[in-house]
Amino acid sequence: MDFLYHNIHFIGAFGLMFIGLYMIAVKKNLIKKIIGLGFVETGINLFLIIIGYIKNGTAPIFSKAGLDPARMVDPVPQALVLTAIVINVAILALALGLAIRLYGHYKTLNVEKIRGLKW
Amino acid sequence: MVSTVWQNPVLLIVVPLGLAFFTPIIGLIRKELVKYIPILGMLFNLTLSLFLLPKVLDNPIIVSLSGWKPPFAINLFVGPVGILFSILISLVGLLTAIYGINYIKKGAVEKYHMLFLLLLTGATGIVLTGDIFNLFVFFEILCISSYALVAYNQDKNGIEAATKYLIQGSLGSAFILLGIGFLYGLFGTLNMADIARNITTVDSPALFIAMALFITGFGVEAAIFPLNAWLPDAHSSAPSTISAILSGIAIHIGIYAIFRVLYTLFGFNSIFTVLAVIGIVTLLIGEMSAFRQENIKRVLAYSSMGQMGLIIFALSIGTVDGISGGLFQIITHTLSKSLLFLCVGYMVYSTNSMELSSLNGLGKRMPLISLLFTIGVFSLIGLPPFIGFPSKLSIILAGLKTGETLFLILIVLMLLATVIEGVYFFRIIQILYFKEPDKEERFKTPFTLLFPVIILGLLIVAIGIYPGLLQEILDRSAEIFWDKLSYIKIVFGG
Amino acid sequence: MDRNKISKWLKGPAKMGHKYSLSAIYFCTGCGIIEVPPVITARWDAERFGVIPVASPRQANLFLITGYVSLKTLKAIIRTYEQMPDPKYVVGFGSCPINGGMYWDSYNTIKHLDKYIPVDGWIAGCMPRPEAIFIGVTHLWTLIDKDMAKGYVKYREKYESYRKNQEQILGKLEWKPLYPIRRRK
Amino acid sequence: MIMIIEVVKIIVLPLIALIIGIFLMGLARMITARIHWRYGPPITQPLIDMVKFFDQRGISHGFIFDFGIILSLAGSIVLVLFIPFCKIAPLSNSGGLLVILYLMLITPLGIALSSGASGNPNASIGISRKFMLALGYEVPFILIILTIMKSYNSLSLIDIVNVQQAGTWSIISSLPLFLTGVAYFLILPAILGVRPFDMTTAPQEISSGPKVEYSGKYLALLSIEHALTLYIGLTLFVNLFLGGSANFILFFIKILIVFIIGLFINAVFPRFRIEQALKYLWGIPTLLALAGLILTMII
Amino acid sequence: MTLQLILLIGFCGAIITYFAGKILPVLREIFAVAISLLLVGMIVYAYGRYSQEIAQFGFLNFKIVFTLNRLSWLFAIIISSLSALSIIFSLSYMKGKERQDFFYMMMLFVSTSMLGIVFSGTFLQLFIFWEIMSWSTFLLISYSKGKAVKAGLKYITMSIIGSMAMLVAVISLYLKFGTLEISVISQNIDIASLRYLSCIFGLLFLGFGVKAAVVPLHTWLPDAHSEAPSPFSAILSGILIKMGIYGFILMMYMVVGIKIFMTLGVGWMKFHYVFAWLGVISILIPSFIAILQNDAKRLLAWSSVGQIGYIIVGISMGTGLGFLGGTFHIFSHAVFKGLLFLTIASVEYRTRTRDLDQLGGLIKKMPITFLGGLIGVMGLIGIPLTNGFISKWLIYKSLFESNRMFLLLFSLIGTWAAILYGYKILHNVFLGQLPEKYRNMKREPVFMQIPIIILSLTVILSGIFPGIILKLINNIAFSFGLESLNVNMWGVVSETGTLNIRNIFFGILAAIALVSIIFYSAKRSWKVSQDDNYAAGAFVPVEKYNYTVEFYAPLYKMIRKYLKDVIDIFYCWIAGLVDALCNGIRKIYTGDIGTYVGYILFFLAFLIIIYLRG
Repeated sequence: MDFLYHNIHFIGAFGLMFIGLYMIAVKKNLIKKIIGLGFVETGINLFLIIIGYIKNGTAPIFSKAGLDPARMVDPVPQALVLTAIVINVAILALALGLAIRLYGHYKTLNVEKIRGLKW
Repeated sequence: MVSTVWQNPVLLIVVPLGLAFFTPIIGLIRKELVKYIPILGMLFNLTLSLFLLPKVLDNPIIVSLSGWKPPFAINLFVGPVGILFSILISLVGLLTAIYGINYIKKGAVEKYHMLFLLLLTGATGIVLTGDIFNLFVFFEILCISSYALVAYNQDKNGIEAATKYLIQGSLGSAFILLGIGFLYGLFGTLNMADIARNITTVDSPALFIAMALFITGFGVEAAIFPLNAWLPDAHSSAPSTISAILSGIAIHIGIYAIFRVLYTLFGFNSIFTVLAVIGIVTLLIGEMSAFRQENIKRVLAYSSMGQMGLIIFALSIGTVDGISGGLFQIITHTLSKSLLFLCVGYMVYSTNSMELSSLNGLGKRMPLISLLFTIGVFSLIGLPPFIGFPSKLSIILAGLKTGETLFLILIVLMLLATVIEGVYFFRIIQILYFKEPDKEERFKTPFTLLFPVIILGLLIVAIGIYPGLLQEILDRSAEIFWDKLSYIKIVFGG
Repeated sequence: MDRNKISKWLKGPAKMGHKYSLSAIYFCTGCGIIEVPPVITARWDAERFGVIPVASPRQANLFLITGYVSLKTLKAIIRTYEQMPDPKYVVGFGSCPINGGMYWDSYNTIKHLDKYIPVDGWIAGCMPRPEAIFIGVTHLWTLIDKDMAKGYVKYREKYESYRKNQEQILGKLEWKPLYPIRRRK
Repeated sequence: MIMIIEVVKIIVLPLIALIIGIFLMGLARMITARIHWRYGPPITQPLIDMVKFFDQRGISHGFIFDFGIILSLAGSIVLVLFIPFCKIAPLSNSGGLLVILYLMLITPLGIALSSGASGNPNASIGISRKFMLALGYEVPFILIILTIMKSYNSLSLIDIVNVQQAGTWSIISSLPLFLTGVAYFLILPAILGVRPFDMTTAPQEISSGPKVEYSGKYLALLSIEHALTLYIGLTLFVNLFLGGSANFILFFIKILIVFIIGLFINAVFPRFRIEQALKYLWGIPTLLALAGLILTMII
Repeated sequence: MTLQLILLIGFCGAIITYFAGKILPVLREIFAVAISLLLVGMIVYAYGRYSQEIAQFGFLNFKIVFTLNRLSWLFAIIISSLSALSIIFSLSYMKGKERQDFFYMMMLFVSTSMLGIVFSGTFLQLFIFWEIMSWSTFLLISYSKGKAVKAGLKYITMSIIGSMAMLVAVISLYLKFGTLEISVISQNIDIASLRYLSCIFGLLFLGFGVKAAVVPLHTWLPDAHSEAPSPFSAILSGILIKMGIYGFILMMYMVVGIKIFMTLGVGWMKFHYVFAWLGVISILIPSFIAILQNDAKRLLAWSSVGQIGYIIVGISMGTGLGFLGGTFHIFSHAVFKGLLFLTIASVEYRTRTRDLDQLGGLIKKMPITFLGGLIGVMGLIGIPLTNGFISKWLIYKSLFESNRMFLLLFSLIGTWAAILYGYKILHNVFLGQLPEKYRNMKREPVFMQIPIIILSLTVILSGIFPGIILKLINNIAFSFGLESLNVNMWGVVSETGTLNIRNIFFGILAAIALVSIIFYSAKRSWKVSQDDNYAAGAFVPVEKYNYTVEFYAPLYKMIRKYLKDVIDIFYCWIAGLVDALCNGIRKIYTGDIGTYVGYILFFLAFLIIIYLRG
């Protein structure tokens, strides 16, 4: 139980990731796959945040007096996550756009039927 | 370190990036101007890279952004490898851009050129950066623009290929990000030199998992065997200019990323043996899949896959000779495959079909293009006097030099794959020259389409006859690429 | 040395050669052929007279016309005769080649063989016995001795009329004339 | 002086060969007739035939038709000079048995060219049979030659004869040589092209095969060539297996004996078909000769 | 400098020829002939100037060395003169065909690359020129389209396999000796173990053997030779397959040295035994297969396989005599097979067919060609007074002296097979009745006559005066440390059997003179046409009075069922298997994105599992 208590955020992050991976790998619907992609990214973002997080930490603002540098939350992961989210948005937007086009061509979103390119 | 502003390697990234953002704006003013912007940017990059080359050969240049010293800020590591890649990128970019003047006419032209520049920016960024997260960002720039460019034609195949590419590619990127997370968790830094310096202090499974994640993530772009399913689709469905860029540059960048991470961060370990095997498997699978293809661009795409396997094998031999051979093979493949895709682009454009049978007798209808295509093919098979021969020779030499039985077996397999490659490529040559054409009329090729192809062909022959041109650069690059300690030393000064 | 002199000097042996070495080609146009096998095999053994059957007219110098000659076979007879090398002798065998024999009133049988090719000797009978053949051969010897078996010379000299006769009955012949024909104006 | 003697030998030897050959041809006709219970022609009959042929006016089918026949007779004459007759062999030191093997090709090749040029399918069929037959008998023949060469370890025929003169005849000197000697005797009719193996010139089937277009002097030369072939085949046997001889009479008697024994086979057997001939030749004679060679190699 | 200049002239000349053709067709022809003759001239000039030239620039880390020694001079002169003759022949042959610029360029390219091979002083160059030769040959083989395409593919497939094996051997030599210079390696050959050398030989056997068409590797040859344009077939058969032999000689005599070579092998299976037996199989079976062929060029192609067997048997004896014979046969085969191919080419040029069943009687229409064919066939069979006789005699003699009676037996039987097919080709093309459709045919053009006459004269002259070439070869043998033989103008003198062409020559000459006197002093014969022919009394039928189809029918019936090209069938089966495998393996790219994602996850898992396993 103690393990669970200390690592619940990691479990959450990886849980999200695995759900996402499962969706990408197994779901037939393209939109669901894209959502799965979102899940994966979210999980990773969560993971990144957790890495830099310190319990009861403060914001890393050095100009403000009275804040203990040792208890500051690492700002780098947050910067990373911000970048990652931006990238993620771009990818998802592109993916959805492509999905719409694909629907226009195939009249379906079932990836098992979208197999014009193979072998 | 940098004497004048115009010699600053940062410009290699900044100029194309800036031009990319300006492109749509200029497009608003005059649409015709747009297509010359990439040429401008790449010309600049090429000149600058060539100018920097002799300098970095002696000692690599470190550029720290915003004045901070390396561990604390994003830094660029402008070594011979980076400049070599940068030259390749700008050369192929330039030639493809010239080719694109007459080739890209339909659709959102200014967006095409913007994405094109972004793609090249991303590629240049990856090879120059010294920061792992920065590498990821540039990688994403490269990937996203290539997803979009694959779908540029907006036809059924293009969209489908782009979607598949996107899903696999973004999964790969996610893995990379996860790997970066692991590394950051372990070391608390993102500077590659810094991580490399401390990596021996940590012995954790997370380290290995991070490595596996990096290999898998970059491997999707680098087309390692089970991760390369997107490649034949994307390369065959994209516009031929983009196929040339993807095949000539993008996948090599993936390989560069893998091996930069492996060499610099993780150092040499047993994973290289696995990678060598995987490389040969990739080679075999690629060539075998290409064997029965009836679609010319798919043949070339599968062949790219095979070549990737060869390069991975060469780089995983783990000696300076091997790396030098691998880099040589990268040059070979960049030149030859871009040449082939550009030639095929024109053939497909003229005959309106990608079937091999539609190439019947093209040797008579477009003699020059066919001749150059033949040169490219011979070079890829590794026949003298073309560039493919010295590169393949040095790979085999390096592999046999290790004296290990495993490498001997792998090289035998590699030669078998070469046989298969030879057979299907020679079959295409026969189709070009020794089948009766359906029609007799000859095609008139515009100069802008012909010029890049001729340049590539000349380079292939010239280096093939006198490989000494490149040898010094390659050896020096290989040494620096390989040597982890000197990398750290150079980055931290002293 | 004079070539003629040599040939004169060689005439004796040459005549001997022609006499005692008769290579026969026989043309089985009719029933006469039945008498030939006993002649050349052990019972009568023609070889002791130097008569030996050969397969090709090129090697033969004795032509036996054994039996009646029909229109169709006449052509072959003429062809064979013309293919034989030059000192060559023709012997009509049995009554049919002489005058048609029992087919004297057949529309399709040649009654006078010597209208078409020169015949050097005849062996009468229906059928002639093998002994008669030997008598014929010895008779031919005397003819050769006395230079009287000159049918081939006659054929050459009177080729035009022979050819005319042949073409009269056979129509146009496929092959070119053996000897040049002088055109009369 | 030696030079003159050599030249005289070179001139005389083909003449002797011719006389012996013609004599044997006449003898063959006579003896065959007697075996057939006939009277038979006089022994001079081949000569009479030849004279007649020379006096006839033959036909020619062109240059190669003439040249081939000249070549074939020339080949035979040269070959005669290579085979010792009573130890006279003017040219036998210029290449030995291997040259003899190859010179034996000139004669059939010449006839083949000449009769092929005649444009008669019968001739072509005859030639094709001739070559097939040659292929048939050459297999055992080569084996025989090799066995001899191996056991005397020499290429030179004259050496072989000398060794035999010093010792015993090779056919009774050892088992392998006896086997090969028997094999040679079994294929001798095929080499000479006589009765059981005269499918080449089968007069009844293919109008005497290669000879079909020959007449006059061509036939005469062919008869001479046939006489020489008879002589060559027999002398080779006598030299290889019966020890040759320094004595003319003895040598001639040996030839005669071999010939007459062969003649009995010749006279009583009907003609083979070509497949039968090949099967026969590649059967017992080849096996015998092969056994001889293997035994020689082992011993 | 000369050697580099020769190669430079050759390669540049080829390219210039191509562009000259774009300007003016006549210019191209002049250029091609001029350059090929120039090459001949330069090589003649180089006679006796044996030297080594180290090139100014290297290739990667390798030195580039050009050498000229006696052996390479012999090969070079054969190569250059035969290709010059072929090019002259092509002037007529190629008239009116398409893509002539390409043809002439490639002809020069192939011959120059072959010159490059023989001038190579290092194995790397050997390999480079070898590959250039391979692909340029491929382009020429496929030139005729149609069936040629398949033949070309077969050729190049086997060729690549061979050269890959060769590449491994070359690199491994480099790693062993630290250099690729042939002379240096041959000096230090002692440091290599016998086992290692055997492996190298195995690999090089694959490499050289494919080109030389030794029996298990011969299957490309019949297709390629018969489908290539005919003047090029002459080069293919005359010299290109000799390049493989050159490689063997180089390895056996020059690099390894014959003494060590005779001890190489795996256990009791000594390499030279295997080699000699392969040679004999190459003689025996292909010669009999050749009898069955109906396509004139295919027949000659199979015959080439057979003749290569003689060369291999000769050189694998490892004695001076065998080397002499084998190397002389390289020369003789180049000359007479080139001659035969050119002969058939000129027949094909006039009649538009090379089907032996269709032709006949052409002697009346093209006498020069016939004489060429006759002399060629005589050389092929080895009739005395042709060069084929000399080489075969020497080979047989060496076999006899090495006590290899069975090899000798089979080689001799092969000769008789050669008679059968040699006569078949002569008869079916030139003799017999002239078919009606060729009655009005013209004679062969003059540019076809010149090479045929030159080659015919060479066959005869080198058959009568073998000493000229024998002396050269004897010097080569001497430089390889073989025993030197007593060679004179007329043959070889030795105690166990002398070859004296003088006696044979004058004997035959005198005999022919004698018979001719008899013949021409007898009554003059009467010239008749081919229509005046015995046809059982009937007039000769206009068509089909000819015996050409199934010329040796009874023999065919007996041997046909045993003479399938089993090896070819086996290779085709393998190729089919590979094809099916390749077709199967690409099915892993299913087109389903879920599968692909599965692959990615699987790969990740695979890497991690590998780690966990250690």
